[in-house]
Amino acid sequence: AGGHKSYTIGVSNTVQGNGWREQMICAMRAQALVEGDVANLIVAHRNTDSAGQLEDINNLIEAGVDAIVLNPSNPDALNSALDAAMAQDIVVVAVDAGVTAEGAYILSNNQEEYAYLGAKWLFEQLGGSGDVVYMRGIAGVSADTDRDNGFKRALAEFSGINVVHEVFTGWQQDQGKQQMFDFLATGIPFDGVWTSGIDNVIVDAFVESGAPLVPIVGADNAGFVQYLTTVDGLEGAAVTNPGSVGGAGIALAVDILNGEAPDSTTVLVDPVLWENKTADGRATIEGAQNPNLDPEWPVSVTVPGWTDYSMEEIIACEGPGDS
Amino acid sequence: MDDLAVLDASGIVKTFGAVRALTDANLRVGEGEVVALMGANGAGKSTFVKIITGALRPDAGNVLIRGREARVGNPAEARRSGLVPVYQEPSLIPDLDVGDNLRLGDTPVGPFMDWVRELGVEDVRLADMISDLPLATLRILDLARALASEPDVLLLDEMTAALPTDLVERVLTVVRARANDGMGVIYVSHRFTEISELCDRASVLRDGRTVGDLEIEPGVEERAVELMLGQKLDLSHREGAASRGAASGASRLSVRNLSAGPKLTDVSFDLHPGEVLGVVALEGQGQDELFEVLSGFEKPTGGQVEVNGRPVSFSHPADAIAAGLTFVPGNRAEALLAQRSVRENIALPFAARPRSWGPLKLGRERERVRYAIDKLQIDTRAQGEAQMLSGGNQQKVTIGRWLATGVETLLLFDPTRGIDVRTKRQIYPLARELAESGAAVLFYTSELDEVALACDRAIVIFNGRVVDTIEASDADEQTLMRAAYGLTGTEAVS
Amino acid sequence: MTEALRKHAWTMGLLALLVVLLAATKLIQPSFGGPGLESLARAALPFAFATAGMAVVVIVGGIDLSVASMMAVCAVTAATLMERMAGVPAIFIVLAVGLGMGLLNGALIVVTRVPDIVVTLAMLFVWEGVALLILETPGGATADWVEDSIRGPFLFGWLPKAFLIIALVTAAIWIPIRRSKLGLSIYATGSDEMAAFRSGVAVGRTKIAAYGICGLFCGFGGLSLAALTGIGEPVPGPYLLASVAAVVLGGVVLGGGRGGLLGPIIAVFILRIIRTILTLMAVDPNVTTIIEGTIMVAVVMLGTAATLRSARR
Amino acid sequence: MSATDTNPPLARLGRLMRDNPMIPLVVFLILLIATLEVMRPGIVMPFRGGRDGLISTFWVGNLIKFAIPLAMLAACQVLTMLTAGIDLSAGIVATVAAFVCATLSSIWGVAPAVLIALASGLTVGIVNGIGVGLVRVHPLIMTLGTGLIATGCLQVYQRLVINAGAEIPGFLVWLGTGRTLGMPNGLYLFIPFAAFVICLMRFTGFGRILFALGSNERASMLSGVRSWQVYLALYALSGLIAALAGLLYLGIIRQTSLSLANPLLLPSVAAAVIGGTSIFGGRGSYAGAIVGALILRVLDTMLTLLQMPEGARTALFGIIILAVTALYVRITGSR
Ligand SMILES: Nc1ncnc2c1ncn2[C@@H]1O[C@H](COP(=O)(O)OP(=O)(O)OP(=O)(O)O)[C@@H](O)[C@H]1O
Ligand SMILES: Nc1ncnc2c1ncn2[C@@H]1O[C@H](COP(=O)(O)OP(=O)(O)OP(=O)(O)O)[C@@H](O)[C@H]1O
Ligand SMILES: [Mg+2]
Ligand SMILES: [Mg+2]
Repeated sequence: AGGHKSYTIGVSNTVQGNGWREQMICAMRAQALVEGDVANLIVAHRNTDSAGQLEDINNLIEAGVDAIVLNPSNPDALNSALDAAMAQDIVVVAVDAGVTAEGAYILSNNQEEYAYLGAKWLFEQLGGSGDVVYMRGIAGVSADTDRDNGFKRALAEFSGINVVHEVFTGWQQDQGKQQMFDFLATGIPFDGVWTSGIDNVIVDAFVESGAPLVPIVGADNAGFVQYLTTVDGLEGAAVTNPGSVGGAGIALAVDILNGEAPDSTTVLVDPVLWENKTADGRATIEGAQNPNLDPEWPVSVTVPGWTDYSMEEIIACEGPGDS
Repeated sequence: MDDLAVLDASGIVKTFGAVRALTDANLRVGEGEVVALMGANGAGKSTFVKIITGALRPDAGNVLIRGREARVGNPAEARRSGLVPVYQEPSLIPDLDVGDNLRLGDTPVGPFMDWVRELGVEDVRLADMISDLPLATLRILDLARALASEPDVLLLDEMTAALPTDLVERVLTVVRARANDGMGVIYVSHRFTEISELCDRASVLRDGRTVGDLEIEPGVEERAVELMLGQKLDLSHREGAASRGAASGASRLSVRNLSAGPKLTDVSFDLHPGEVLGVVALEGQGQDELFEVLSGFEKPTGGQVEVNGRPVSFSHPADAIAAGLTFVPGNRAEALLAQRSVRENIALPFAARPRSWGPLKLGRERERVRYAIDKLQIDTRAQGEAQMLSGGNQQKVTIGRWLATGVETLLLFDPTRGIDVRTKRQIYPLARELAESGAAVLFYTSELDEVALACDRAIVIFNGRVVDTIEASDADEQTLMRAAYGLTGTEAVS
Repeated sequence: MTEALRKHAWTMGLLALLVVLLAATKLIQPSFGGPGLESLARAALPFAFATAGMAVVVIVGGIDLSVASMMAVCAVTAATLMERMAGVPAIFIVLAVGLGMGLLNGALIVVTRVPDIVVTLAMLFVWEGVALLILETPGGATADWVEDSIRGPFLFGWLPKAFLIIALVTAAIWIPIRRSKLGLSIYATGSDEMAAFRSGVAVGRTKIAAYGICGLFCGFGGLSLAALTGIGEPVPGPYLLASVAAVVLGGVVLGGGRGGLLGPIIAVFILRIIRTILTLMAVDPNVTTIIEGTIMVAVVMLGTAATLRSARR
Repeated sequence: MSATDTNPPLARLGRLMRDNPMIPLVVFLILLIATLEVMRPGIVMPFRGGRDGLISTFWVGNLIKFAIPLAMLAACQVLTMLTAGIDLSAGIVATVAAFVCATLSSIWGVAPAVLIALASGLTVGIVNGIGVGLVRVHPLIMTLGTGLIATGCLQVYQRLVINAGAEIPGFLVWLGTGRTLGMPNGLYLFIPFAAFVICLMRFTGFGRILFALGSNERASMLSGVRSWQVYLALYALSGLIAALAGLLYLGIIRQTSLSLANPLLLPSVAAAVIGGTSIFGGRGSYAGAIVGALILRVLDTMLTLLQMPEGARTALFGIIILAVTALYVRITGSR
């Protein structure tokens, strides 16, 4: 990136207090710190809806940022603010999910693929027929809808698979655990569980109630990945969904500011599936583990080819302008 | 006038859960007639008034106006039918000003203001907030509002109970004049003097049943009491008059040049153990402030208070209580835990201080509460929640609290407000009894005849100062009245 | 004159605080001007309507925990309708839906005699569910002119249209009511329900009307959400706690009978501009939460202390 | 003799319900459980065959296990509501306590971690008490504000311990997930706790004063109560209870999260109110709140098991809560 410029980058995020999003923010900070050209990072990070995100983006524009990296609450709702930003030559990068604003760059985890991959693996484990429990996120939220599309696509490919319980966990640990206890108690048998990221409490529910374990699909959260190697009799798979995509977003924004824009405005980070049934898979999981990491954090703390920070730097969670 | 009865309520029945407030209540009022509705505390007078005016629905019975079935489903309907009440509790909206309160009930402003002046209250403006006005003024505004809507029948439920003597006189005069113009009046009061001055006839309720109709004539009191209580009560016997304990030794409470707010300017007096000291004053002469200061609610702006010879300064009622000064306010709403039981109300002071926050001594508590209930003859039929007691019984509960706890110095602010004859006649000796056992009692009363019955001496406050001290033996109503109006004390005493 | 000043001291104080904060913003970010004001007003739009509705029910002596859910219902209704029909009739339908929901809340409170907080807590779930039933996932569309109507300045360069809308709508709804018998009844019921009943106020109908007005404001709130985002989101936003905070900050007494709508709406702007300032100053977002909480508590503490002092004469 | 006596059995039943408001609540609870058993035969029964043989999941045990932390948080609401207050910081305090305990356990050991967790709850409670009691801020705003502040502090703290890992103290796991005779070990904590709260409310001077303050603050002052002392003690106690509930919840879920117990806040208010506690102060029952918590949990299960769109589920939840309280008010005549 040659001669030192001093960019100010704004960040907008609408979910607070969730391990995945906290990792995303830390990745952004760490990446901004290692990029020599970023002088300041303004983070608007709170629990709010699309209208609130519009407010935050407008405030960032007001603060005179050079680029905005956001995790959009909805692909369509933010266009007015994003158009206003781009009209002032502010670079817009959406991470994690897409936006429909013309000219915005998108660097997103492919949520539909995320769900499809895990569901397909699960259905294959069951030999193409059986009953599954489908534990979703928050009803009416974009990411949940995208994942639902992926799940349905996989379901369509396996006619023998039957969903016996479909429920929204609200992406809350306690709710998911309690719901699983309820399913176990009804005595309606099932053969596998697909979760939208509330995963290790589901394993706990099986173990604590003494019910025989069934294959479980979760995300690459530190806690669940550890369970995949340590819980006896657990067959399962973790689908990567790196929060560090936020760091990649910062890197992309800096590249664009420096005149190195990619050809396509859309970059999809495709998820990877780690399962613990094959030796290969187990080796990958062993390698990815990090027992000291916050159990809600995804273990994949970097996006190869995009992020440049070290493990220590993302854990320090410090950006330019801090300290 | 009989066949033209303006109001005829008959066979009214009302139960609240297990409490039968009215079993068979009847009342007829003719044009221009003033009928007293009498009965002991809890007899059902207020309930009756509320049913006639639509604030409560009866279980049975009917209300006729000029012979026709009246629509009294709610207060607005009753008002349209010409039945307008002044309830026992103030019914103005605290957060609205006077003008808005009038607009709310479509009361014409001009007549209202005329009535207010006629009733002897001068300093009320339409922009005054209700919550800033004293209780007595509110009662007058309530009445003026009722008069301004030109009712066919006016129902007054103990509306004079919270008024000082001068205002009572004005009220009686005005109501009499309106009755002479043809308005029917139902008048609820425990004060015989008012009833004999104002009313044509009295209807007596006992335990929710109308037990008799009396013409007002000399000697009717005896008969009324007999009907009300179902027993004889010797009215001529003036308890306590004989047992004047001489004020002895050092003073318990000594007040010097006390001032507070604009109204209380310079008050000094001594209160001795074994003494009941009366306080006599017209409305707004500073007596409210005096009691507020002594009970620890307000800080004085000047002067000094000594308890047992030591100067004290209270920043909270708890300080006053620690110094032995306990206060019974005149407005029972201030002192009552409306939703709690009679027992908890009475036992409240036992748990007040942090060191008594631990386990309750239930046996002791039961005994003390029992004692207070018996002493005051509190009607405990509805004891689960104090708000369901009749007005007079609520008043008794607020006094009972300090009987149960035991007192050194008791500050009573108009304690007999709305209490029936029998209990009143028990409260005077009670005050004396307390005094004899070593307590000191400061006794403000708006009923001047009580001074002679209960007190050893009385101080008269006028314009924020003590203008006179009168011995009980000289405390006839005329003397007190003259002094209270600030007509020089020396003449009065001599 | 002094009377009026004393009565409105709290509102005046808030207004002064708002001016100070605006000046501070200008100091921190010298380029802050028309567009900044405009985005501030737009951000305040849904909060202002939620707060206005909440203020009315608090004045009548209640509380409505379902405001955010009702706004979600109105937003999704607006977005689904406008996909299919002309904007103007759609707007009227949405407002009618809001009014209807509010009236139903009020009617349930009056008929069941269950405390308001419980009824509206239950209705919070009901309306949230209804929003999800109308639109399972964010979507729909709004007419372009609706989106444009809240964007940009009006006539003069600096007066945001969104601000004008807040002022006009609240004034058009509240001033006639305030002047009428209904307004008096609302204050009377909130101040002392028993006394109001005995003064001839139809307490039940007054409450239902107040909740209806709240619902109507939520209708405007939902419309403004749809206009802001161009879509409808079935998930309730953070408007419940924010509106309660703004109502109390704005000088409306919880328990009823006192306060108005002007104070709470000024409070909404204060809360929004604090967020703008914190973003402009690049304050750590975690610290932002702490600061917002502290400011809220501190302002109310100061206000309470001041009123206590003046009440003590 | 009078109208009430014409229909003796019904009238007597009505009076019985009025005098013992717990009865209709418990009846509701049993009815709900019966409905559940009809919906899913066998769910309430302790032992049953599954596809792979015996499953020892004891549903009633789970019901109680998850109801306990909710009931504990409901205690915060019942106690504060007695004085016409509310504690909206309770959910966050529980979350903070759980998070602090789990992260500090692996750094400083279990005992200091538990103590610090409880102390943080106590601190928030004391701040609430000062605000409500001394500065006279409305409890709703005060606890909302301290809740926000605590959330921010938790976020800041979280950044310091990303790398610390988390350790759930063994005794909390035992309390949270262990069972004795099919019943959750959490009862070892909860039964003494509930007995304490009920006795506090009924048989101590402090309980008396809480009811008194909520009924009429001026009357309490007149009797010598210094209300700030009461508010301070009350909110401090509430903070402590919330922290304790958070610790137990940590043992139950065995997972830390920055929003672990936050979703329990609204249900804790609902449990208190369903149980007959008046938000206007002066009336309340903790036993009722416990049944309220159980009712809410049974409802959760019912809705989880019902196959219907999420919107309908959510709406139904609200409708049932409203119906239960409306019926309760109708039967007991209280509000
Ligand atoms: N809302 C209520 N619930 C239960 N009981 C009630 C209620 N209102 C009144 N009562 C009971 O009805 C009876 C009659 O009360 P009411 O107020 O009519 O008496 P009153 O004659 O006006 O007495 P007082 O002279 O003391 O004012 C009392 O026993 C009272 O406890
Ligand atoms: N918990 C209780 N239950 C019943 N009665 C009580 C209770 N606490 C106090 N009392 C009664 O109230 C009165 C005042 O008691 P209190 O303890 O307040 O007095 P005290 O002067 O402080 O006494 P001591 O000096 O012994 O502490 C006594 O008559 C006592 O019998
Ligand atoms: Mg009465
Ligand atoms: Mg009376």
